[in-house]
Amino acid sequence: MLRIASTDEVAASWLPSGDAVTAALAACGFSGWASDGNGFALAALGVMLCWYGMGLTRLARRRGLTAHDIGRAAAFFSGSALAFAAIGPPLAAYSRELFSMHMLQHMMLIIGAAPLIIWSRPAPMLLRALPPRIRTRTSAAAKALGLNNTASRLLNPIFVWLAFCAGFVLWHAPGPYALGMRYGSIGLAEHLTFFLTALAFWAIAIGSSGRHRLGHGARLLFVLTAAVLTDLPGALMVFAPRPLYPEHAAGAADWGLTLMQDQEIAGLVMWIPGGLAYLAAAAWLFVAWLRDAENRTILSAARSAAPVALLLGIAPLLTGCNPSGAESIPNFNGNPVRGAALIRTYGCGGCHDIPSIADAEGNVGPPLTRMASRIYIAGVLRNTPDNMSLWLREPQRVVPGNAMPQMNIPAQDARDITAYLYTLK
Amino acid sequence: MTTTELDRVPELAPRDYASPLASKLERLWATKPGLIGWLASVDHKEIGLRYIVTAFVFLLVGGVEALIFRIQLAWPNQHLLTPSQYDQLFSMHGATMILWYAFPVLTGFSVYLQPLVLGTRDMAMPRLNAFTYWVYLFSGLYLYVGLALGSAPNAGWFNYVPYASRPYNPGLNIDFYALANILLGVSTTLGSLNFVVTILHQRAPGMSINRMPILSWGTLTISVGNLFAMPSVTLAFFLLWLDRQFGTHFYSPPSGQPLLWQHLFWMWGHPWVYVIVLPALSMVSEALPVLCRRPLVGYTAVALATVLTMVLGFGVWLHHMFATGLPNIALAFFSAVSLFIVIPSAVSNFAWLATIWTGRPIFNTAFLFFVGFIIVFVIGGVSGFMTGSVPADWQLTDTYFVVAHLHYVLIGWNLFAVMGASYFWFPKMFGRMLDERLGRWNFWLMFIGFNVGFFPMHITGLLGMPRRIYTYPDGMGWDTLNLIITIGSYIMAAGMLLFVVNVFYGLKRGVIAGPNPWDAATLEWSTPSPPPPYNFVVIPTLASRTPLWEERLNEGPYRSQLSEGTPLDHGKEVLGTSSLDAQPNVILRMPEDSIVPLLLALVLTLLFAGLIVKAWWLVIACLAVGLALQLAWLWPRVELRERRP
Amino acid sequence: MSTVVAVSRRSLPVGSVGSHAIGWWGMICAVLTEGALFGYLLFSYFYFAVQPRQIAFPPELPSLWLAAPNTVILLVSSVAVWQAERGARRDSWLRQVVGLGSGFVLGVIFVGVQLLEWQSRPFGLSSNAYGSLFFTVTGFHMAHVVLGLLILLALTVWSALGYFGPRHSAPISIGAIYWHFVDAIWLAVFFSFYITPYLGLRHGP
Amino acid sequence: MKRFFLGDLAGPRMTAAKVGAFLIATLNDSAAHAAAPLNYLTGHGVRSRPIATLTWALMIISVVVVVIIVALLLAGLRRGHGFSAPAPGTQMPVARPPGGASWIYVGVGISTLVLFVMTVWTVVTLAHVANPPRTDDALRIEVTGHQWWWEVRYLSPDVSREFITSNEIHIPLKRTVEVDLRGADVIHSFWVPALSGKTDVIPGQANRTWIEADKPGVYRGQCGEYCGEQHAHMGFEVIASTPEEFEKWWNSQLEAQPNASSELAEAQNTFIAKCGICHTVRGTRAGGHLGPDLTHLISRRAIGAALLPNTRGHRSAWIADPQHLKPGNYMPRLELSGPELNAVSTYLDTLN
Repeated sequence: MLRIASTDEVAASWLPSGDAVTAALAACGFSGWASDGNGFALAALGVMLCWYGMGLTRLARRRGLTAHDIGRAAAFFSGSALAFAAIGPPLAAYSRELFSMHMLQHMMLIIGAAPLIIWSRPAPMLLRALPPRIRTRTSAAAKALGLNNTASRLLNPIFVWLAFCAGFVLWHAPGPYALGMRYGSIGLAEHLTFFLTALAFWAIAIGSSGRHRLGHGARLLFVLTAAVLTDLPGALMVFAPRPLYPEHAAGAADWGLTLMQDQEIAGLVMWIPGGLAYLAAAAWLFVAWLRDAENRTILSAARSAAPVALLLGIAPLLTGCNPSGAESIPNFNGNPVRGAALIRTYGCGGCHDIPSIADAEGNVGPPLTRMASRIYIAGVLRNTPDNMSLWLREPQRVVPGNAMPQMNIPAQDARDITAYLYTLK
Repeated sequence: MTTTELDRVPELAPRDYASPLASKLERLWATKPGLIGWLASVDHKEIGLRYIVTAFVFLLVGGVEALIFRIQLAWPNQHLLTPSQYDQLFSMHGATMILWYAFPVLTGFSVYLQPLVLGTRDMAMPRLNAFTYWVYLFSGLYLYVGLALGSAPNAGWFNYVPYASRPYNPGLNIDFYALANILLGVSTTLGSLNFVVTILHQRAPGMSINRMPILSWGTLTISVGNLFAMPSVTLAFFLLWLDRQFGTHFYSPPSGQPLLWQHLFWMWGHPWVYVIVLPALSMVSEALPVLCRRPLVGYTAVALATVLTMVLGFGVWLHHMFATGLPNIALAFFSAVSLFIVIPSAVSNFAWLATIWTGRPIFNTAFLFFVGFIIVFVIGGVSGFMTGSVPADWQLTDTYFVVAHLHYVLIGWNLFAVMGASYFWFPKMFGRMLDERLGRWNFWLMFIGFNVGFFPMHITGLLGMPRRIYTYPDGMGWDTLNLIITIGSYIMAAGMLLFVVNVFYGLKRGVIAGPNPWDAATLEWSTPSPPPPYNFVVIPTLASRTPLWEERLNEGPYRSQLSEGTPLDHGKEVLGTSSLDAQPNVILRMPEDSIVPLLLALVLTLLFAGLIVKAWWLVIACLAVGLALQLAWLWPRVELRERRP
Repeated sequence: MSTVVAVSRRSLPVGSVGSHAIGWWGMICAVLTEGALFGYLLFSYFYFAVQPRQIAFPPELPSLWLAAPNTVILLVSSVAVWQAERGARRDSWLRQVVGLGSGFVLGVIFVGVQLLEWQSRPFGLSSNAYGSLFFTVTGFHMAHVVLGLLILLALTVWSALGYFGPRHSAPISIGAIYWHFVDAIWLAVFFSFYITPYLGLRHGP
Repeated sequence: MKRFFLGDLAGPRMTAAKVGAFLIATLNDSAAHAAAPLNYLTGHGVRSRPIATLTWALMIISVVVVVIIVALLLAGLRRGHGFSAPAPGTQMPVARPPGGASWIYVGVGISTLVLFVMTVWTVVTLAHVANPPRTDDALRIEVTGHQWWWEVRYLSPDVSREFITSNEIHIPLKRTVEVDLRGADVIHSFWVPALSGKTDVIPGQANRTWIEADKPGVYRGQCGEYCGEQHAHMGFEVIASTPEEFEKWWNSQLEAQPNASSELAEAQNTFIAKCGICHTVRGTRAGGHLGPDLTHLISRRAIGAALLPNTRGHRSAWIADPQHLKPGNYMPRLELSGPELNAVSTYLDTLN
């Protein structure tokens, strides 16, 4: 019963008012989606993809791509592909006919595209696509306008949780849903709500930034409670013995389904795969929770270890990192073991590639391999332990406007990190 | 000590259970002598033991109920019991075992052990702890008053409407069940709340979340689960009571929805299945490695499996309702999910196997029980897997196959683990060992009796014997099997009796255990047996999951500090720590013993008595007295640093 | 080769302080479980709402005439209690007492209006399924409001007695969590009973 | 797979060895059903057969899993480097030997694979049995569950061909029978193990199931959901016969009872006076609807919802004291005098 609108039909529907992109796509045989405004969303997505691609090429040209970069890029591209598949043809057309397809569309956006895109951490790559001068100006302008601040304020977990759940529940009420079906612009708003709130939701659940960074335990609760609430409409669709969304009567019949079957499938699509996605996120968060605790306790043990070691020597045996050959730097008081743990806590690995630190594969800043053997820090300071500590604590004072954030690292922490970095010969 | 002291740097003292410091703590923490002192005690060890003893009494009572109706079922066409008596007995048996034994016994172990394994001196809310115990006890008595009056529940433990609604069940039977359940729900919820706070807020310094014993993961997981699940059943019973007594229209057709009951009940009921097994599994995960002389294999995997089982448990309640006429498409999805819930259990199972394989086991009674446990765990698991498949379940459900399955899960997963745990922790609780020879008899009688008694139920089930029938005709192919089942149940009962004998023997004559008879790894074994009222003379600081094995395992650069710590002797004090890293962040003042919890529990029970006889004046009086007691309980106290001095 | 970890020697507060107070944690847990209770109540409501037999559900849309202003009243009372909490932290006796007191008064007004709303309904608890649902769910909420009011009353009295200050504001924070929770739940109840009928969850064939 | 049949399990001669043997015994399925009429390990219809196959598959996998795990466990115990219980407090060596984690990976991996296969099998079976294969020529009946008996209404496009019977369902061979389930009071569950699994009978909810027999015979059915004191005695029988025989039966059931001949008039009056309030006999003034329709009582095989064989002695015993035979059921003890009892019995004998 598959029904794909013919090119002629589509052309007839959009040509009088269509723009170039939609026209081009429609010419390739894509159907119905153009008329409901999704064309603009698709176009925006396309622009985003190109932009990201430029950043990636630039990076590839500068230093080649690591497996890590490729993984992140793959996440970004597959996330975008999912988003494209969700709102583009042929699903867009099907989703006008079948309620279950419409729900599939929602799920692809909310638990497919959004978490993948968040996981890929696109911001650095998008920034990299800009020419360096524009990049600095953009960030300066953003800073001046307080954009970062506003953005991170908006990422308040309670607010995001409410917006995500409320958006989800509201659009699945029969009334608003019918409106979305009737008017293209409202339909677009529906999808935008889902996608944007989902981005914010996943940014908090699995992302790494934001002012209100939650602990993993809180994130677990954040994800699981939202899962329960967003499963509710699905459950009701399954349990309802009457059709709640009569808009799809004709469409379902075309596909050989009853309205009820269509609704049940829709509910189950929301309930089961949706629930499993949240469950997977919860499992990941749980493991991260324990790993995080492990790092932090090593750190605090190091911080508070008895000054007099009962047995001589400190075995620098840390799971996941092994600063072999750690030697004390003459006249410099820093603990490399603690430093390694600190590097994880401060999240240096988000931007730098640091040997022997799990997950430190960032490609925003320079890789820190063989740091002990380098001549300069940031291209301006001689590479000495004291300068390194200074740079770590006050990067913006040393090179104003550079990309390394001021993290207010206490002096001793900076010395310990330095001590670790100097084990990298 | 001055009353204005608001901040303090904790002192340091050596660990010495014979020092003046110890006697000072003893004075501060000990339960006062005399009956009133005993009734007012808020010591978690005291309360934990009361929980365990009470739960075992309910186990014996529930067991006797089963033994009675097993005689009725041993042969076809028996008339020992009338249908009405049979219905009350099997309903009471189910309710007693699932609600008044299986969970409370685990609560008892948790109440006793959690503060000890966490390295603190009491539960976070000691008075609440006492209160939850009393409410649990009274709710059980309340239910049994119903039995004494001939009005015991008679609609099975899951009490389906409309049979449980008034037109078909006009007596007070169901009202007793409903109200007793609500009362028990109060106890369970508050108890869970207490565990969550204790585990998240009172771990010994350094016991970060990743170093928590699996035992605590079990309790924490099910306590959080309870917080979310309990309201469902409490509400279900409350609405039923409204339907029965005030003519509301929730469950009875035409405008009521009979299936709403099943949804609400199983939304709780399925998580509950995990609630009454996960702590038992975590006791095995805790004790088995000690007896295998190695740390548990796959700590993170087992902890994750525990949590995921609980979470998944909330999503699969529909598999109790496969035959209710749900849409076929939904059945396919839920069948898949129900089958896959096996995976987390498989994780634990293989972790235990690996622990045994790579360890050097000690063959004692506790170990035997754990081995028996693993065997029945697998049998109970695979029969669950069979019922997860929808078409098969259409045949299997509500037959004796399901009865076999649920007994393998509840007795197997719960009772065998509890028995093993009893042998394992009895020396800690009483300072004496249980007898090994009696123990082996105990194990073999129970293990053989259990399998002889319950395995044939799978077969009678496959031969079509429906559950909950008070008798059956001959010629159905069930006769011999039922006789075997009855014999098995009596063998198992004999084994249980031997355990009781062993406990009394152990209390009087058992070998003196010493602080750490099993050479175990965790904190509870670092204090004397039985532990003093204050648990730890100084609060330990941890650097690993296995503080007492660190030197021998030689892992990681840091060692726990057990020989020196803060004594916290300025009154009844414990250390509050941060929930993730267990960094000390507050010194908490603990309340003194108090009779108020008992009084409040009595008032609450009286209120429920008022509800069942509809004596509104009594209800209102109880509410007023209860509120006054609450106010007294919660009045901000200077000595707890809750208000300005 | 190993080191024994040191016992922390930081200076620690004694007694209940802010989120370190046992009661604070207890209240968070209580709120979670009570939230779940209302979750199940509202699930029951929606379970009925999607059934085909609509005899039980009133054909007309619910009137917002009393409920909407009442919602605002409850929200304002939350703000008042929040102010009291801030007052306690800043050691302002007046703000504490006035905040808690006005929260209490607004709560009482809410109860009064809610009683009027109940009276305006043409059906009762046992007339039909909708009546059972409506009065049970709003009744459950009402019970929580009344409990919240008792808490606010006790807190007002204790504040007036000068028990609390910056170091001793835990009971106020704990009570405030409960009151905010009661308000949040009302929003959910209000949304379910008063708003969703406007969103199409009403009539069935 | 479907050739796994049941052994003779009846009677007290059966020993534990036979219990084991039954799992692999292969006799013939009619013997199995004679021995255990409610067993569902052999299917007798289009619907129950794939389910029986699936159940066997699940069971075999389960047994294999248990055997493997127990073998692994015992092998682990027998590796011979354990301690026997030492004195309390003895320090014993501890170690963290490597290699444990792979157990979890391998074990869980294999389990997942098995689960996946069985999930697919389940879903395929479900798709096969959930809905009836042919619906155009299906026979439709409506079954109402009462405490504690079954009312059966045969539906037909021709309303004059509809009639009501109870506790006995006749079906034609090799024809799909759609069963509409109605609940009169509490929840029951419609279950004919040899033909299909359970479907609950829920008041206020229209559930539907279907059965199809491909061998003639009598298949026992039973209420599958606890429904009160006489849940144990809420059986019924499904009788599958050739289409011709079925048609004949239907026609005979349609006939109303003629008014009694003069010598039976007294008996009939007694029946109408004592029983007519609750029971119907079409063609007479007995028109009650609380109990089963008795129009063709004598044609049925059993009375009291498959409780007793339908003989004159049993009928009389039942009428004399239904509360003794089925305590708690809704038929009151009528305190009939001897002659009255005889009269009613005599009248019932004519209901053929």
